[in-house]
Amino acid sequence: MIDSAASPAPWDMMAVAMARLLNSGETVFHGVASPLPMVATLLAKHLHAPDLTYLNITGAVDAEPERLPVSTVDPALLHGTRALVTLADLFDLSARGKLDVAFLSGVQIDAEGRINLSAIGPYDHPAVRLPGGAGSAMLMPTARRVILWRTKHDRRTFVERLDFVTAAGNVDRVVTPLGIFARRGSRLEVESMHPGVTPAAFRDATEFPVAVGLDTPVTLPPTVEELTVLRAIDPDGVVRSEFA
Amino acid sequence: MIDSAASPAPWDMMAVAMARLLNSGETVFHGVASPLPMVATLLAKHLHAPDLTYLNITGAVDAEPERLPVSTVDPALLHGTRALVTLADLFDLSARGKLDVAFLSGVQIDAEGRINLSAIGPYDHPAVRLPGGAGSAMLMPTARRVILWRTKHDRRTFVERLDFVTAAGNVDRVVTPLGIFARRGSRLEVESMHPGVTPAAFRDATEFPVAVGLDTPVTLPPTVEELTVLRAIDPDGVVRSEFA
Amino acid sequence: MGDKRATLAEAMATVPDGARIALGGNTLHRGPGAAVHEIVRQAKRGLEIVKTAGAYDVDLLCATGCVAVVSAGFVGYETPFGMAPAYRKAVESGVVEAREHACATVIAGLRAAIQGVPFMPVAGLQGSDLPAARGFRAVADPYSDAQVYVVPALIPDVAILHVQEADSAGNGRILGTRFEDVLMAQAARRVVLTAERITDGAAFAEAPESVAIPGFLVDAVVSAPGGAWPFSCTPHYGYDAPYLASWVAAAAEPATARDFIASHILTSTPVPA
Amino acid sequence: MGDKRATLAEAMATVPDGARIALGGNTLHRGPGAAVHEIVRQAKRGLEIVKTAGAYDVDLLCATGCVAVVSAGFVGYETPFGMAPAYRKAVESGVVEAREHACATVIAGLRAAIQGVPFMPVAGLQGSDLPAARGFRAVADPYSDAQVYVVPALIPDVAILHVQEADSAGNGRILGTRFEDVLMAQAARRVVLTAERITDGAAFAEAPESVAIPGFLVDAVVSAPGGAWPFSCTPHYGYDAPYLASWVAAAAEPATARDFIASHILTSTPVPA
Repeated sequence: MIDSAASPAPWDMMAVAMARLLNSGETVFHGVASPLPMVATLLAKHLHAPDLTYLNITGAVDAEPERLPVSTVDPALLHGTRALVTLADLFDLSARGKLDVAFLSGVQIDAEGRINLSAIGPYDHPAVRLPGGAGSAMLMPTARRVILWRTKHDRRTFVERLDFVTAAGNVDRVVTPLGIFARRGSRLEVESMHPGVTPAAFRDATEFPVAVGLDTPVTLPPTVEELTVLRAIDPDGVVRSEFA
Repeated sequence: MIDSAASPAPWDMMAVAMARLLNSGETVFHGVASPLPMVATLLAKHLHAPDLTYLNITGAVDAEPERLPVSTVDPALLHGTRALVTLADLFDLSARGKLDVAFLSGVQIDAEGRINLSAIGPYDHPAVRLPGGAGSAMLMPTARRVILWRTKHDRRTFVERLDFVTAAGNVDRVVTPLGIFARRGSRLEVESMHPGVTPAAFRDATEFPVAVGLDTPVTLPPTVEELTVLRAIDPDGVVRSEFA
Repeated sequence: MGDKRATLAEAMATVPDGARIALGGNTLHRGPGAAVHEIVRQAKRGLEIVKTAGAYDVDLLCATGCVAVVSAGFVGYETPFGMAPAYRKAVESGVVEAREHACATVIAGLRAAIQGVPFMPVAGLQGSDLPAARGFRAVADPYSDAQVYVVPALIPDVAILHVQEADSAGNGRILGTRFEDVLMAQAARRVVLTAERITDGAAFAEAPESVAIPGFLVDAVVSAPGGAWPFSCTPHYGYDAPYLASWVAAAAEPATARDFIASHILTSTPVPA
Repeated sequence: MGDKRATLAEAMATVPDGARIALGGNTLHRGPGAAVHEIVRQAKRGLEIVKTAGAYDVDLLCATGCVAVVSAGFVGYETPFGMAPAYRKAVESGVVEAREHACATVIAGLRAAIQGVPFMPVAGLQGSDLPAARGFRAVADPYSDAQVYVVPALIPDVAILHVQEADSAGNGRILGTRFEDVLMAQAARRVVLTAERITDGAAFAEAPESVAIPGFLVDAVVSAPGGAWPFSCTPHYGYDAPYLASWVAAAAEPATARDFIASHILTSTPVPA
């Protein structure tokens, strides 16, 4: 669905697109199972957001990892931190309105940007018991901006109706391999499609109705500078791990 | 009121009497302005209660101070501690029923062992604004045993009616320069009078009615061993500081 | 303080069937692996597991029929190994109850337990189906009438935590992230520490802020070198990726899971490769 | 992180009249003495002081007319110097409101602020006249109908804390007891640190658990050698007993208090003897 000749690798495009959404001075948090947010946050900090505060579930503050782990709870993420906070401290930070950005994901995402990480099928007798929402039910309503990312963009992910609403709240953007949604009012609208993605392909991959056409903006491809810094931060290509 | 020829110094008698009320295995806490509890707890730990856990407002656990401070919040009380907890942790310990003994005092104490540390006279227009109850309102109902001590035993301290109830709760004993009250049911009764104290003197110093007579037990004076260990723990006589 | 040292078998023998156990660590890191294996060998039944984010511990105890309830915010092996197959099967077949939490509501329930109060208010949860599914109630703030969700106290019977160093009195030093271990140690009725090494603890007095778990909260301390395995235990070892990969593959089917457990856990005490 | 260094005058100039200020330390120990003296020199008015147990800080700010409300569990110099004369007079004459707390309710109010909830349940208080005097309400536990007292959130506008070492990003290391400083730093809208010394903080990464205050919570950090004086600041100095004794003697009468303040505080920045 992506013409790779004409387009960047989806992991590079997503990491760069997510990094561009972060601003210097913001406090940014990611939790478990979040390689793309980890890479994107470090990328933003090395590019345009040097005063971004990088927080993660390890309790590190602005750590400078020597190597990037695939588990985003890994002690490798503690390297260089000058303080150790707790996960409870980070939830509290969001609860009192001082967390600017939380990265979250969803196995199902609906047109309002609500997410399901709990179960496929009836909640009490699930066809698939999912891992659970981790911090999302508390973070989505309290973080100032929630950025959702999902490496699958298909009709089973972007659905008309969630089987269960694990969390809902302050969604700002949703980044996928096909493009970027922005929330306008209560609904997600397509802000841009990534290079090489056709309106038909985007529509066909999204169960809820989306307005895309030839006038839909195309995401700026990763620049040479962005890719150079990305490779320097992530020489082992951990950014690809969510696509395995 | 105490015949000193026939009797021990009140600070020694009180420290020893308070130490005897502590048992090995118990968790024991004192807060600010508590030299006698500090000395008594260390004395008990060196005598009959080696497995007593000594907790105080500094957050030290079983510290072994090289010198005893007059301020019982002093960093000297941290010496040798292997862990540092917080005052919040210690209140929580009591709140969930795991603090065995809390030492507290009162400027006024009534026949039910309730205390006033807030104000003399009308609360909103006090004749004397007192320092306040510190942890007492929370600790008295939650600690398993509360031991009150007061170095003044007179009719203005042991009163019929408190001007304000700062705290009430699980009082077990009250130790004074004249003797020891034990709570039976809801009221304080005289358990023993210190050596040299007459029933008349005890009655005259207590505004609320007390049953004392020639058959009232006499507190066992400090033993040579108790005084020897006390002097070793407290060579500078901090135990006297509350009587200045 | 008394000497609280015990063998792993002795310490786990004090965990009754049906106990609510809080397990330290998070996902692939510093979980009490050796203690979990001993629980399997002792064939506990009807346990409730409390954890914000579990993985091998929850998955294995589901595969071995030790668990009735899992109270957690997340159960999975993150990106390296994905979903927890035995946990999934146990919940999907109705053998295990997934008492789903937001990680923050696990923390709120532990905080209520720690503070000796019946409930803890928690921000967020608006718009989620979780409060209805879990029966989390909202109460009115008596000072503003604002509605706020409150989570009931979550009191573990036993907290089982693996630390890098402990003394015989149970003072436990944790290097790196403490996760919810300190909250669990305060909230639980009993606390069992397993430790990479038990020392005289003399160095603790030089840096008491490095001692996460004060001994007076601890009931038993077990010498367990490699005791987090197959979880990571920084700086001593990382998680055992080949072992976890082979377990996750085996866990998909009861027969292969049974064989794996028989050969790797029941017949021996696993140690780091 | 940016460079947050400021002069003491600059940092205190950001504290408006009428602000609710949380002061670190406890009784005679690690209070922000230099910052309190600067507040006196800048003649703030109508402040509310939040602290579990205050002494010279509360007493001096009452003597100088800076304070309207004191929200504390204890105000006094403990056994060494007894009651706080200026605080007593200010409250007894109705100039200052003693908003009395149990120390635990100060902590509960700060916890509510930290956790972004309007109130915090607290154990105890039964049988005390404080809830009635302070308007602390009880609510019914929705899970058991048990009644529990709840304390409203206590959100300081500014927390002013003295630490032994900080870096220019505001990471603050506290040696010894942390008192309520960490809670205050989390609960407050703004945080000002004064530090015995400002270093490059390179050593912090070796022992991050020794850093009590993470820099991202801090708005300004001030180099203030001797900045706790006349409070103690372990291991650098103890409290200044002769100075405090002379202050307490002077504080009993407005005239002598005024002279003392004029000669010791307004005309100079006191430093450790």
